Amino acid sequence: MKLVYFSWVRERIGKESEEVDLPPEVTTVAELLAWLKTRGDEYAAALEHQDVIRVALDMEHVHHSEKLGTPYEIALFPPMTGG
Amino acid sequence: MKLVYFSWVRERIGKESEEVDLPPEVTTVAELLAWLKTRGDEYAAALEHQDVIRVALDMEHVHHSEKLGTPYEIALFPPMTGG
Amino acid sequence: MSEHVTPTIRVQRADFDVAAEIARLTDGRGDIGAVVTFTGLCRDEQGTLNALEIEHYPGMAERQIASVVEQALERWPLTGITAVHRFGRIETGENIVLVVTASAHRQAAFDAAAFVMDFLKTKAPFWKKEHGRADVEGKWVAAARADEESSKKWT
Amino acid sequence: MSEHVTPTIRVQRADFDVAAEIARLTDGRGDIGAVVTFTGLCRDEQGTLNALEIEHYPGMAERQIASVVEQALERWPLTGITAVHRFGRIETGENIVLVVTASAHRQAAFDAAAFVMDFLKTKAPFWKKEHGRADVEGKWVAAARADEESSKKWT
Repeated sequence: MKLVYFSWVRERIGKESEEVDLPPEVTTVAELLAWLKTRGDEYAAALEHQDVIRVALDMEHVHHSEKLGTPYEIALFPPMTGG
Repeated sequence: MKLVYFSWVRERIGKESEEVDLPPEVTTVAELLAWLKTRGDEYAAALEHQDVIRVALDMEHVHHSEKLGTPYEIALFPPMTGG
Repeated sequence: MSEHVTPTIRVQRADFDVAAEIARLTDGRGDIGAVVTFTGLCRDEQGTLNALEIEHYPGMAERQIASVVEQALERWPLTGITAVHRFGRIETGENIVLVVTASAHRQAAFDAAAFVMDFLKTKAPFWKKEHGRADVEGKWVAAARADEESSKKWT
Repeated sequence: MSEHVTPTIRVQRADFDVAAEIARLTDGRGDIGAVVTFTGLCRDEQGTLNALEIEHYPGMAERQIASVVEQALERWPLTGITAVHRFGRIETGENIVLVVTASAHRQAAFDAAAFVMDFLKTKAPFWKKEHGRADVEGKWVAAARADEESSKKWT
């Protein structure tokens, strides 16, 4: 599974993207975030306030309760500040 | 007293402006319009629908009930269609 | 609400340059977050219209626009405002009127520009005469009740 | 509500040209009565800000802008719409974002432009980092609750 990170999520995790193998029990967005936080201090720091993290599956915003399915790309980022 | 006319008021009366001597009993805008209508068919045609005629005293919009006072210039015109 | 703003008001026969008017409000400044422009153009009314002839009351036209602009400056925190209205013959597709507003915040810029346009329609002494495709005498545009209503929503 | 409109959506590092974008929507047409432009600029925040660095999610940024623009086209009778968002380093006073709307009627042009801006703020994947005057590490701009509220007023 390809994960991509933006803004301070990217900075805190320390990489722009990575390939990960998800354990089979991780099936929702919320479960993905919880699992990522166990991967190291940098993940725990990036995802500390889990509720504010926005997630897009193949460039579509989803709620944290959403099933992951089999997307090509999962993006994690803070609230947007464009315009 | 200088009168100026615009748009179809100007066209119907047939002149852009004129100097008139107002009779002393003409003291309000409404009285001015009523008096002008007696000056000829072209005035009667221009001011037929007296309520829609807009009047400005020295470039300030006024209600028909307003006293004329002694303005330098009185303008008569239809509702505006700028913008 | 706006401080130290000198509005630009022009009533002119010539066309205007939107980019130049934006630059006049923004050049060399760092306090502007939003610029809104409104340009009104001459429609051809499904091919029935060839041109407009716009008559105005010189002096009063500038005064009325300035009065509307002053109200906008009191109501919203603007850093600059420009209003230009053309007169004379205007072909279809050509510009008629321009309002430019600049502010730190987008909502003020949007609202002030819409406000000025709504009031220009009903308060500024301009009159449009329509010239059709044929060589017949033009027809004066009637004032729209909708425009009167639009100007009332701001009170 | 809009018929046969192909929107222009661009996400780019380079600046944009407001006059050229207006011309792209209006040239050779007689059915446009109103053009509204919104330009968002980089403020200096009372001299504390030197520049913004704007990060974006390529692909999704264009998609989200296109989605907002499509909603505007369904909601208002527009004859054309353009949205351009810059990324990369943007100095104070420079342009960040442009929305241009064209319509037969002024209210549709105003409302559609304001709607697109309100939604771009909260739905398009861009993030601003502030670079101050000093040579210190920049700070990410926090999302404003006011922007979230502005996007809700259209529902």
